[in-house]
Amino acid sequence: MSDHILTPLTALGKTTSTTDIIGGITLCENPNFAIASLAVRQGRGQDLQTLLTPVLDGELPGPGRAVLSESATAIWTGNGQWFLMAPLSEHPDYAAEIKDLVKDTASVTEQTDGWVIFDLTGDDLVPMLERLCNLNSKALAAGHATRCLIEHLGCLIICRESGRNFTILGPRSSASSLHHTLVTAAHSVA
Amino acid sequence: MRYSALKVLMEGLRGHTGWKPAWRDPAPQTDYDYVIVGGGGHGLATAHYLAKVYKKARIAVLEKGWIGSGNVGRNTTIIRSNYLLDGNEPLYEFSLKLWEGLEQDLNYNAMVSQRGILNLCHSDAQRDAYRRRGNAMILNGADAELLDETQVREMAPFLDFENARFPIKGGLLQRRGGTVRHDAVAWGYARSADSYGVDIIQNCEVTGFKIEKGAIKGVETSRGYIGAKKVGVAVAGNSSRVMAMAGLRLPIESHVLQAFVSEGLKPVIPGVITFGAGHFYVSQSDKGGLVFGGDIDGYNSYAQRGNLPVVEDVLEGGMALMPMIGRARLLRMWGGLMDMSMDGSPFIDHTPIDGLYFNGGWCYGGFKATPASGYVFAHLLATDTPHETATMLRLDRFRSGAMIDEKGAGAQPNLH
Amino acid sequence: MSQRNRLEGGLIERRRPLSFSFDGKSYTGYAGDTLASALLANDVRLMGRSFKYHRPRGVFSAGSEEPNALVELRSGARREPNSRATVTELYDGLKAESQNKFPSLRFDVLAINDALSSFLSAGFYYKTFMWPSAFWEKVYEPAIRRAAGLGRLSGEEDTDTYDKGFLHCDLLIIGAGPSGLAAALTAGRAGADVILADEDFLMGGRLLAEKDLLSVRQGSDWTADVIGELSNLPNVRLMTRTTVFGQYDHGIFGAVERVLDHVLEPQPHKPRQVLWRIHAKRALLTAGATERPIAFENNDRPGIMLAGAMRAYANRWAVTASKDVVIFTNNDDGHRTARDLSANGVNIAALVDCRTNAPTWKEFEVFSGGEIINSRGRLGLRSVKVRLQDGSVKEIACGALGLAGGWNPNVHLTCHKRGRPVWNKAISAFIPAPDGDPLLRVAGAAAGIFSTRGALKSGAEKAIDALEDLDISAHMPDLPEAEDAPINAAPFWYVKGGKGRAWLDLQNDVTVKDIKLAHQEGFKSVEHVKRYTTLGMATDQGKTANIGALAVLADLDGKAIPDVGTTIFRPPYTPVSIGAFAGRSRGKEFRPYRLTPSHKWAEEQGAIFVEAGNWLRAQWFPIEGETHWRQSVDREVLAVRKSGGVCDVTTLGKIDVQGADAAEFLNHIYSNGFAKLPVGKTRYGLMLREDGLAMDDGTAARLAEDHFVVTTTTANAVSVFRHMEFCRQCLWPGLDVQLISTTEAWAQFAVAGPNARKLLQKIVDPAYDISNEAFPYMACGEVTICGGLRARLFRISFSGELAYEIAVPTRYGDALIRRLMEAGREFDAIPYGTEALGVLRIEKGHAAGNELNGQSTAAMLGMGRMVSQKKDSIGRVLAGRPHLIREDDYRLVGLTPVSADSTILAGAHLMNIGEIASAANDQGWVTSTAYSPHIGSSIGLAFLKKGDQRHGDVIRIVNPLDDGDIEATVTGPHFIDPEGERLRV
Amino acid sequence: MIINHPLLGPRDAQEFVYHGDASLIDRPDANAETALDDFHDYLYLRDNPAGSHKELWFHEQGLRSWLVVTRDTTTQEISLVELASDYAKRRGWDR
Repeated sequence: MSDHILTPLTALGKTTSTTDIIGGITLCENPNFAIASLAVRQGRGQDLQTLLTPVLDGELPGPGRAVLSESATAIWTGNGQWFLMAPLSEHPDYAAEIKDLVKDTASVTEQTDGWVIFDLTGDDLVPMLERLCNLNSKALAAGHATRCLIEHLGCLIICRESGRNFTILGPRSSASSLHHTLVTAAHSVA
Repeated sequence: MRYSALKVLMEGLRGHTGWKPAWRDPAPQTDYDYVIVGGGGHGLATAHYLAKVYKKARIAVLEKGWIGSGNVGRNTTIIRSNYLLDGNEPLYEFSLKLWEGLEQDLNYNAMVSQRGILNLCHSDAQRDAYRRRGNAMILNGADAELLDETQVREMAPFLDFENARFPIKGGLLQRRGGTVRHDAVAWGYARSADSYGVDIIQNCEVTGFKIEKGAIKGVETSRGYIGAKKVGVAVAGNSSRVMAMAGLRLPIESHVLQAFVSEGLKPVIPGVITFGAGHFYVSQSDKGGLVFGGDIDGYNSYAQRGNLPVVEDVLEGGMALMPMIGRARLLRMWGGLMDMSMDGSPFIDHTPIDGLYFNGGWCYGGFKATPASGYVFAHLLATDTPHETATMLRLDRFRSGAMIDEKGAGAQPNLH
Repeated sequence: MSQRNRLEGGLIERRRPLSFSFDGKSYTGYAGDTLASALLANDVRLMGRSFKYHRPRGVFSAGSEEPNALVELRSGARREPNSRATVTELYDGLKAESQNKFPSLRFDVLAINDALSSFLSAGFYYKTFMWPSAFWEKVYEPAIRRAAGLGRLSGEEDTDTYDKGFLHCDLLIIGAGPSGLAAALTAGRAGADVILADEDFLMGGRLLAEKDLLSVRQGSDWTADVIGELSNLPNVRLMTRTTVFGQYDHGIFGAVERVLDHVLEPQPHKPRQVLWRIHAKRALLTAGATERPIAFENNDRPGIMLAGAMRAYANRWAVTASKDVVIFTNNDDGHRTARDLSANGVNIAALVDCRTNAPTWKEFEVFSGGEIINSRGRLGLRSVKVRLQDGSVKEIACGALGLAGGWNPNVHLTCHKRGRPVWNKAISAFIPAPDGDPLLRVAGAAAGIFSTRGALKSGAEKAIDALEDLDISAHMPDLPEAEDAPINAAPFWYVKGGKGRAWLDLQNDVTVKDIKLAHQEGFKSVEHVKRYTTLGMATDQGKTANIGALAVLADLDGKAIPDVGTTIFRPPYTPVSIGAFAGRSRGKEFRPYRLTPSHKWAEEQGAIFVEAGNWLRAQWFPIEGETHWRQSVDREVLAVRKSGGVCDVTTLGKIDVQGADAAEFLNHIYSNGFAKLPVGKTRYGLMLREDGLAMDDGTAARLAEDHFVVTTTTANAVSVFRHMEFCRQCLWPGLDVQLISTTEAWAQFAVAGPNARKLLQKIVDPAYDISNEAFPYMACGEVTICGGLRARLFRISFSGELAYEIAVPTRYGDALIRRLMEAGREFDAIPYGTEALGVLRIEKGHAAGNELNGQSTAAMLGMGRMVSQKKDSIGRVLAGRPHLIREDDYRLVGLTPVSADSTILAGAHLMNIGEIASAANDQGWVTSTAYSPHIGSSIGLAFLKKGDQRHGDVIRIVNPLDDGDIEATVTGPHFIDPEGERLRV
Repeated sequence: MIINHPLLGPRDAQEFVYHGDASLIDRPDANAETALDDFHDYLYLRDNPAGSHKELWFHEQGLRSWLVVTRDTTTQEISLVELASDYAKRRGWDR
């Protein structure tokens, strides 16, 4: 995309990402993710897989799983559906890129701006997660990714390191409510 | 035996030795003119009016357990006639008028308490809908007032006006609405019906219908066969089960509605208040407990219990509306079986089988309707014509397309 | 400081004295005390008044079954009514007030009820207060309501915070007594994921309250060792102050953890209580048992309590209710209490055992075959009257009486899924049905196993058993030697004879007489008796009362107790704060907010916001000098009609529909056709429900052969998407179509007004021709703006003016609105809010929420012709039902008042001129109204019977709610540009 | 309640939206002579059994799959959970 004159805002309405440090917990908004959703066309699963293997250096993940590769992150989001994530700065028009790649094997939809993304790190995040979502938080291991409800919001949680490093995607329009929830929970357990 | 203050006084002095059973415990006779299936509020009220108003005799009420063990004994005791549609409002207003004379009619104090019901609104569209409804109520001869925020503050200063997620814009008030001691309704009707000779037969479960050439002949029960000229069924949450024994499928699903009561508290809440931006309605009983409820659990169920998510949803609503109740404690929660109909409105109609009549589909509107439901069902049983306030409550209305859908939710019971 | 009744020993920290006050008087206790133990230590026996007769009452138990010692804890907004002194952990500065008394606890005027008790028998109120009928609400009821109730709410907002959470485990163990600890040890060592929860602030259960249960070492030492080991196991979570209050379906348990109820005030940000939803693969109930009293005349005086509680007070809290104690028992356990007390230096004035063969002891006198038949002492027990085996009567002075009527297993949680306990003759008590529930096993006293040895053993065994289900092998741990004696309880529930009242339900004042009266009046079913007498309806849920009532009924019917029936328990096990259930969802956080991309900018403009579902939308944008909302809205409307305006319409639902069969799919869900819609075009679409009534309306833009963007109304975005997925997955699973919501991903603005195109041409990159010819009405396409930003442009109009909707990736929404306003300045373009949007659409006659309310047919909305009969679309068939196609049905019309200065209100009803206003004459109702600056008067949309044939008629608009009654002229619903020329310029 | 999702495993029922009897999958032929009666029975009449019940749940807060759940309406016991699309195809709705 050429250099247009409009300046973007993060989901929290700032020009730069927001970071909160509460006790041993660090909560950081991450605006630098491009997201494209992928939905396989009828009977084209194998073709799609073949086309994507180079990008993911591997298989598309199965239910409840994510592939965290160098070039891209792939998250299973539903039956025959995935989110592909890559650095926004390098992939300003990610959905188009992916569409060119997968052609008519899958429907591709731009989702970059559909979500607010928080990186959550700390020595022991389990107590905080227990206050937030109905998952067996202590059992979440690297590469696990699943939808969950956080304070009435449908979110997506990715485990990068068990107990210590998570990425939480929430609906962008509710970014500040989700942020408030995460901060409150952090304070409550910190 | 007539009840009165004097009687209570005299019995008090003589050690209460004179009190007689509120109703007899008769064995079933071989046949009756009228058999009412279901010893709940509606069934017992039907028997009462059938005997007292329509002067019929040889009437039996069959109850599989103990009378009043169904929804009449497990609800939030609210009475009101704040309905929108012509199919409903006349019936509920008729009911409210019957409530107003109930003590004298039954010689039993069911504590009909008209402390008002206030439906709060939180948006202009909601107020428009309430104005349409309030006007419909008045045009049907009921009472209604549309309050603005200031008037609501005066009535209920303890509501959250300062920090509310969904600010209170006003409310629709029906001053004649209120509460009634629910168990006493069943007992009062039972006692009165009994005094008119109605046989109330408990622990008598109907296990089948005897139907010959498309006409009802009687019912099979756990206490033997009982012949009947006419059979009226009023079994709420068990409607589908019972009518299936007559080979009928109904536009009804059974769902669980939970209700809750707090520990006893000194009076804090004037009348009934309902939240317009969440699932919560509350009143305070004469004993001091906050009695409240919300939405149904939302899935077909015959289990008289619900689950936690709904409890949390209801109490989130409660705290959002009146944050002063945070330190009050929830004492008991229970579930009732709602006969949820396809448009949220009831049926009082004859069935394709001669002599078999059906009363059901009350959703959670059943308790407030008890007197009218009994009255008009008795009218139908006695005269074979629908009562003027219940002409649209037909079983075939979905075939014609004449739904009575107050909420506009369509053919999905758990949305009504 | 004087703690007259404090004994030696106990598990209290004498080095940490705590000061507290009760009814304004200051006392001292120790860390480890409960409010009840501390008051007893200070020789305070009178703690409350009963519900109905306002009888003086003292502490009755040492646990959560307490019916009597209820107090108002804390003050101000933190005041907490009905708090049980017996489970209130003492903290420094604790303030408590007695409740349900006036003017004082010692002198309560409503004690008059007690004198009048013979007229206030069970259910008396059903028989009177009926004349005159108007008097109930006015006179009788207010008096009753004032007298009733227990404690007082503060009436202020609860200032503490609450939190919620979710826990998952293999085995949840409920109760940390001997069996619970043994189970936890077994499961913990097996490596299972274990949660051990107890409502107490110490673990150990009865082990804390007893001496010499474990013969090897002191009970509490073994307890300490086990807890030590468990707390070092990473797979075991120990939760004290945590009540598992309910069992729900599929192994989900509700629990409340009282995190900071034992301090004066929680620290900032810290929740007072946490509500846990525990998902347990298996659970084990080891909640112990509750002792039951024996009823006799005046058995409710302060100082009369459960014997096991006395023992707990003596052993754990080093407290006795009095230095002179009598015990009344029907079993050996009562003897244990007497011996422990006397070993602690308490004088046992007598032990009365209803059994004729009671064991005897040298330390004190035992009256075998004796019964206590009455007591004295108005504000506190002074003496008891004993009928000896030989019939002679003896009065014995004492300050406290312990009642040992045997024990009831705490089966409560096994009943929450409607499980029914069964009668066990050996212990004459109800126990859980064996193997009643594979998800919830029961061990120890809760299962009716009363010996300590049995409890330990069954706890371990049941744990092994439960883990076997999960293929986790566990082994019997080494358990200490423990007492193994049966308690030899004789079924003896209440003392017969006597004219006075013998209490069964202490809190609700239900006596043996009341039960008999209910029975006499035909209330024979247990449920009838409970409801008629209010037995077991108090805050203790009849934990100590129900069984006694069953016994009375059994005698009246000449039946055995199990044949009379049982009463099952419902959640919660003990009452739970309402705040805990709400957790964080309070005040502004009740539900999450949804903010539009232009929210920040709108705030800067001083916009007024309004809730639309969870969205906050700008309602109008007041400018300098505007004092009334109407001024702002009229200005915004006129500006749009005259030149141009911009409105954030991001909240409309947007659904991306792709796939080879996308067009066929839309043909199914819309009642009008979409198959032939060319790429680059948008079409208005009407969705029906399967019942043939209108569900939603919106547009579908075809971006490619296999790609549509569907829009929905803001209100129905979620339900329409759900419906579309239903159609895709359940009805037409063979179609190649994929759906995903993009509502959040695109910031979308309506640019409306005669200058809309000129404005946009300044923003859309020159490469894209958006002239009327190149980009006509209903065109759509992808463009770039502001030098290369990807955007979507739709030429659709809600206002009736030349209008576009432009969408960019959400993060650019803020920048775009600023750019649009800047570019619009030369045309005096303005931002407009939802109010102006509403006025514009009413002027144009567009249906919205008030018309699409789920009760309208396509024909009512004037869209009857849109329903294609050529294809199978949702709702087509049932839309053809006779009542829905009747000629005299409602039709959407416009209304203008006959006298321009009168106002039409939405929700008013329509009547024919000359007919009286009544339901019978009702012709319809007003759905939406606005002041139209364009027309210069109030206008309205309405549903009117046969409305389409009555344009030009004058009709009455009645609004009895506000005494409104005006006349209006019926018109078509389009107040502006009915031919739609403005759209196409 | 817990619904054992065929792809995700056990999930709290709170994440789902209930829709009703799975017979709603068997949508009648709109062009049949008897279409009006067929659709009436299809949309409005229910067996509403006390016992085993096949019913539709939508995983709204999850992967947006429609499920057919076989549940006992008296005990709440769930004996079978399958994807509605599979169930529908098996019943011949594969157009």
